[in-house]
Amino acid sequence: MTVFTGDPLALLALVWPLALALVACWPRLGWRALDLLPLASLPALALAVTGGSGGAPDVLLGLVLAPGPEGRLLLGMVAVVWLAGGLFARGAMARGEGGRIAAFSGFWCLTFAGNAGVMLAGDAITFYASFTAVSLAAWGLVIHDRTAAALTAGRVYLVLALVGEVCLLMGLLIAATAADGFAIGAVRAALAEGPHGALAAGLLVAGLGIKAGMVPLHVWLPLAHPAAPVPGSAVLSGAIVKAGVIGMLILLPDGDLGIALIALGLVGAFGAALWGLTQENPKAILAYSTVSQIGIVLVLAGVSLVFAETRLPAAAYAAHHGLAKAALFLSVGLVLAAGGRWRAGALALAALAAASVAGAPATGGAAAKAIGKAGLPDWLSGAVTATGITTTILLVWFLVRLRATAAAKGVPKGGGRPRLLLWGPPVVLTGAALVAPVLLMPALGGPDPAYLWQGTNLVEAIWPVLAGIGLLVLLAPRGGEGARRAPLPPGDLLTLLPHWRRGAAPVRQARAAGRGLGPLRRTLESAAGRAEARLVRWRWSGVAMALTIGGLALLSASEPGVAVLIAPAGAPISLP
Amino acid sequence: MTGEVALAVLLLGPLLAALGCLLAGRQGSTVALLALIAGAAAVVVLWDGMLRTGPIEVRLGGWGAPLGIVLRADGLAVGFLAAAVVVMGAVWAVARHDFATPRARDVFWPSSMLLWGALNAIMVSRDLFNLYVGLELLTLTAVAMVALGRGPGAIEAALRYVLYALMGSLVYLLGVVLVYHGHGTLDLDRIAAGRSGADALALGLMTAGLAIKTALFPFHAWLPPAHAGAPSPASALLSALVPKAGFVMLVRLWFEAMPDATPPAALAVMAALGAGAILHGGLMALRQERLKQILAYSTVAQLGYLFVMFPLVGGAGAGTAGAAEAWAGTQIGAFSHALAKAAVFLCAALWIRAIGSDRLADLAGLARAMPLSCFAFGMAAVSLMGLPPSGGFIAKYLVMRASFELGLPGWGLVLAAGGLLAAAYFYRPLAALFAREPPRVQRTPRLLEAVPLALALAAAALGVLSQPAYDLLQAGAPAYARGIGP
Amino acid sequence: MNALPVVILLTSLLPAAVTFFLPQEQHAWRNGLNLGGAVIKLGLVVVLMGAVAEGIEPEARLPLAPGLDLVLRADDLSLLFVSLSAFLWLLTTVYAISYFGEKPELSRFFGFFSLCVAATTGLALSGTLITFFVFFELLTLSTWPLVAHKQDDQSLAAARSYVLYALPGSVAVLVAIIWLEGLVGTVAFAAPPDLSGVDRWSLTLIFVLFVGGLGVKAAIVPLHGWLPGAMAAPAPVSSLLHAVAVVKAGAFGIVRVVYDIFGVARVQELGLGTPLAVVASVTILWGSVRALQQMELKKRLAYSTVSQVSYIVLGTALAGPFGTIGGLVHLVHQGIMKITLFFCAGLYDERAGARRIEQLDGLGQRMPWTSAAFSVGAMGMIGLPPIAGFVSKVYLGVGAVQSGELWVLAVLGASTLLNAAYFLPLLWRIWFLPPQTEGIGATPIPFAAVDERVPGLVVPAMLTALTSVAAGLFAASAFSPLGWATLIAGGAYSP
Amino acid sequence: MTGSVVLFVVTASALIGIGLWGFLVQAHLLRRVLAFNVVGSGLFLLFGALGWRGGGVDPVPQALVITGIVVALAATAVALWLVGRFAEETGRADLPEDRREDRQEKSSAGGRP
Repeated sequence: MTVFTGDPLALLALVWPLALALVACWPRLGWRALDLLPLASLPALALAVTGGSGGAPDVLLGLVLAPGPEGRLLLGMVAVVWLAGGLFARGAMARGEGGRIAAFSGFWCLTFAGNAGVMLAGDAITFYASFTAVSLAAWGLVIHDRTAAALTAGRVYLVLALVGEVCLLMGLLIAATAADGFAIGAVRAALAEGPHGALAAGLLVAGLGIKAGMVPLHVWLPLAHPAAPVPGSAVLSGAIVKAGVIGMLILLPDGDLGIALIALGLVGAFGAALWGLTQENPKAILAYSTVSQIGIVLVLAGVSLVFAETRLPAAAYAAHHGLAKAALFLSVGLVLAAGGRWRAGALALAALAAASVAGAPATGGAAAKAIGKAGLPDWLSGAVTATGITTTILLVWFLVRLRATAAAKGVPKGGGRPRLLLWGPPVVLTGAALVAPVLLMPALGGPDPAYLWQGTNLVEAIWPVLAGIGLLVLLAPRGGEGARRAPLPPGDLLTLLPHWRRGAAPVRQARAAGRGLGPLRRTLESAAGRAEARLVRWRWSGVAMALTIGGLALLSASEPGVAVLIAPAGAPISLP
Repeated sequence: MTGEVALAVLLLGPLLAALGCLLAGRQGSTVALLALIAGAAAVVVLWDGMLRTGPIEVRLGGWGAPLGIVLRADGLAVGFLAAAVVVMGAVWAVARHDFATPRARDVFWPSSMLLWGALNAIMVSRDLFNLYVGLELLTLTAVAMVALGRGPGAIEAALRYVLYALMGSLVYLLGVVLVYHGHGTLDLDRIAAGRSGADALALGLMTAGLAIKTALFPFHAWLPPAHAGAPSPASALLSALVPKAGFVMLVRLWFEAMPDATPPAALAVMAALGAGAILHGGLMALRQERLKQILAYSTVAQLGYLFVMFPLVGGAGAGTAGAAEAWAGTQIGAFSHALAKAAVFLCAALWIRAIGSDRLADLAGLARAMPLSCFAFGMAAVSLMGLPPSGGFIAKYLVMRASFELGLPGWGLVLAAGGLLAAAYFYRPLAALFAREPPRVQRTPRLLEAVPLALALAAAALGVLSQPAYDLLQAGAPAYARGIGP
Repeated sequence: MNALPVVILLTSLLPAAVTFFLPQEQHAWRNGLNLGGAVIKLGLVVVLMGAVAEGIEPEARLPLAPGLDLVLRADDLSLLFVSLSAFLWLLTTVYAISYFGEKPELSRFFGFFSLCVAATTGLALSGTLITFFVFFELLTLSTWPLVAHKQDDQSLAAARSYVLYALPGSVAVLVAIIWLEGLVGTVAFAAPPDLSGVDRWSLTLIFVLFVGGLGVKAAIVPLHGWLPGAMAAPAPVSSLLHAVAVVKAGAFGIVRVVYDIFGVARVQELGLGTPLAVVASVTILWGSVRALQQMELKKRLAYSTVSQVSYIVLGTALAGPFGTIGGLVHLVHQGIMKITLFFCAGLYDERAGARRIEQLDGLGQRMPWTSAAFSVGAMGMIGLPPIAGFVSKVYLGVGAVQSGELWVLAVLGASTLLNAAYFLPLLWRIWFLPPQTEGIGATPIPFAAVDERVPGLVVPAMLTALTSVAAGLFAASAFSPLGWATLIAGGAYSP
Repeated sequence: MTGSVVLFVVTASALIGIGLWGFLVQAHLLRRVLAFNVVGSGLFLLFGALGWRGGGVDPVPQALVITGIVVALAATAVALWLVGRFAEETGRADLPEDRREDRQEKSSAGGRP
């Protein structure tokens, strides 16, 4: 029995947060479980730097941890985001209600383990198991506040996450069967060539798309991200959605599937940004921004599929987005916790991060876009550039709303000077978002950093931002807050469901959302109940048994069965 | 002790014991016990001797047929002799406490000894007339036992019984007359050696007569009230042993005396009657409210099982392994029915003593008060349902397998249905016993409860140790039933 | 070595025989006897596993009548089942001893309990069809008093419906066995009969009879009506019933019939694989839908069993190496997960008086270990990695694709979602909802008085929960149930 | 077959027929027992007649007839004893199922065996 092979750090990166999750269950720990959060991602961070791989042949169906370049890049980003988020949580949530905080910490560590796992996975089973962990455990982060909105969001999230799980697993199983093994590379090849490859790929896109926030499967995202506590939102938007992204990057085969991704990505990139403008809650606006940015990632990913190129640019764009978006979410918490000039500083920090997301010149965002656009055809390149306009509009709207929200909230007690643990993480993340992509440009297949300072490129980076600001100034509603019509609720497509619109009160929404297809389910249940009441009586089930037996007999005896090929005698069964 | 002596012990012992019981009065049960011990020893000797040397034949006074009386202990006979002595012993153990009043004692012990003696005589007789005499003696003692019942219906039941029995005797005797006319002999083997034009009619008459005595459907109407009305230990004897005498005679007649006169269609008719018994008896048992009536109807149904053998042993399958299986299966079924049915009736005897009733409603909760006997009842019921591990199962299995092997699956399916019916009608008393309310009961000695348990265990053991029974039954079996064996 | 199967059988048969006659007050003797039997049995099973792993297949034979031998024989398939039952029997015995304490009628209970396990063991170790049937019936009979143990109206009704279903099923099986033996002679699992001379109709009907009869025990829809009612039995019984004994016996029988009698190839040739898969799928979905509607915890679990056990049948019906492995391994996985759930359900009932779903609110605070075990079981049932149920699901899914039955994937997916739909709300209530203020359950137990300080009940639940995690986490190890199932399937797919 | 034998057979058959008829249709128990004896007489007569196979006296039928008469006597005694007991207990000499007025009730109750 081999415990593990390869780099022990690889296994540690996965086992360590799991162990911490168990520690968080220790009842005496209470809110001090928060101390564990920053520790969770340290081995993963180290691994991202050293780039080891390993495995444990006896675990699951042979655990393989072999991140590709995309995985390693995103692992590093994710580890940083979780580290920063953990520190922020330690600062923001300390001395809360013990049991609930401990539960939050446990879910946190478990979610991180999954998040690291999807980046590390070298086989489909490990990927799926990690994906499950990150999907389902994140539910614990969403519902932490136990408000009606949080519970609604949690419910919608859980339902969609489960559906996503199932789609993912089914797709993986079809592919793994064709591949006769679970190795990621083989699975990807089987998706391209194996029987039912298209079906499997479709299932994978659906399963991963739900997680990634791909339009139109993104509906949970604008509900869940704002509902979570600030550090939770940060990791949700920054890191957790990337579980879906990495899946698409490493699993989907080259081919025409990319076109679909590009189409959906474009719809998301522009549509979500525009819909975000209808929102008032800064965190909801950020959530729509995430959907929009993921749209761009999907476009990049789709292009790499169509042209059978490296997925690294898409990963790089996603990595930058993760850092910047996490910084933005944390800065929301920071702004609300700060007062006076500290608040102004915090807003400035948020503006900096926002500029990076929008791709303002010389920022990490610009570098990421540059890397991404390297392989794009012109029209797509233009489209990606144009997203800069919508992103700018949306993020400026975000800053406006953030300032308004903070102003409405007033200055917190204690003069408004935030603790180090509150301002440190967003600052570090913003810094990383601004700098890291620039530094890594060559390594990620992009042009030299000097590219960013060339005149045309500077202009190309700056005009969308300016255009966005200009548009916003032109179109901004005059006449103050009162003149604007009531904001639309988050959840866009979900709100089209009849009972969603009907139920004004959040609690009713929660119930309605949970019931989903209420009337249909009731009808089915009562029909089943009636049938069951009959079947329990032997009279009926006897008839049913006779009919089953007779029917089976008649059916299978009337014509010869198709002799299904089974493994020829003596052929070994290959097992992963 | 040689085979001859053993046979003499089994035939004369009970008769002498009956006389002794009459004379001994209060010590009647002791005399019976002595006779039973001697009988048991004799059965052991016979069994052993027969396995070593084959069937044991005795010519009384050295006279052979046609004038002399020939006795032969073949496998079938020894099996029934053994079953009888075991059941008698168990009944003795329970009845010793039951028949305390002088009148009942004076009737029961001599009658039971006579009944046993008659039964033994029927098993070993090779002569149609001797069989008749034995059967009459058996019937009359059985009637006397039924009349011992305390309930108001007992005399009525006994009367009905005797009328049916008389009718049966007459019809049978008519057949015997025809046989004698045709063959000039009543010895089974000599009848088999020749043929006569009257054989078919004789066979029909004798069969009908014996069917009445065996309570084969649709001639069973007398049995349930008689067996339900008799004192319970007597019911055990009546239900377990008495109908088997008629059955054995039928088997001897059909397969040993007149194998030529039994066409497949006739054999099928017998089996059809058996099937009718299984279904009708089972359904009627389902409708009863009193335990002993359920058991009595169960006897009707179980007797039907035995007749399914006819088309399997005779007819197209004769001489094959299937026939041998059906033969052995049926006889094992008869033995295990004897043991198990005696067990359940003895349980009923104990319960009636304890709570004074055998209504199902009154039995509720007895499992808590008398667990041993309830367990015995359950085990015996399992055997009667034909569920493993029990003699009843082996029997059903062998017969069913024979029916499938011989391409007559219908009869096997009837057995299966009968098993289900048995489960259904035994379920009701079992469920009642298991119900929550423990009734007030008079204390019953544990040892007494162990008696039916021993019988039930014997029935179960028959399932595990059926190979010796099979070997035994092959000894002296008619050629049709002596398959080569798989 | 040949006597080993018999000795293993006796380790539960003898305690059963003795326990029946122990006076009620002899708690120490009775407990010692049962525990001792269970421990010895587990030890012997381990020895047997070692032997079988080395290729020895011990066989003991008791001739009953010509062509009717009772044969006890250990091969790898039987060991899979025997080891499961031996392991779970030990834990259930511990649990049952704590559960009942010094309640009345224990001699009867433990007698039948051991008998039930003896029947399961015998059934697993059966070498011939008829031996299988003998123990199959013994199982029916010994379970009846267990289901009726409480002797209230509900239990008696449940026991009645159990028999009402089980016996016709048994008859169907018996007819099938005898029919088959009438055609091809005695059937032993070690040497599958040559069916080439038998006509299609007969074979088809025999197969249908087998599946119909065994399906009653395996609770295949529409033959499952007895199972939800049987949850009226005491918790240890439900645990054993759902995890090891009755339901599994049916599924095990179907596996035997398909692999060791008909052979996969012939089942496919007769065109019976797909219909069987359809039946199993219907059962999976129907059981889940019904579970969703139940508001009583044990009933919900019972319907869940209906659904889950058919995974085994499904795997068998898929008739490919992976499907086989998935079905076989689920035999074990479902057992350890479901027994965990029933252990916990018993704990909730005993310690908190909670029987209905809504009474579970907040119990995680007072009974964290129980609730943790319960959560593991529930998540395993949904098929979340790394718990055992996940491994089964993966293999079944791959098996389905291998056999070209893609629709089975949809069934598995739907079942996963339904499982989540009826298990996750339970976890939500246990862990996240505030406790109910008044006492809960039939006998009000104040929330503050609820505790789980009964190691005899909690430890078995924890152990099975841990086992189900380990079985999934270390599935690729050669010693896992998966490893063993792979070994068996290797045998089924090579000459 | 000689004439006397024919006579015997015819007489015996007549006796048997009359007896059987009586046994079947008579409700009164004493009459039934009598009918039994009539049939018995016919039977023994028949035995004597058919048992004669020519060639002198055959001792077997004689022995059997004598035995048969003894058996019949015993059976008659038992039957009569029971009839007496029954009459003592119920004051009647017929069985319930044979009573016309009771039959309706009994059959509707369904309990009669």
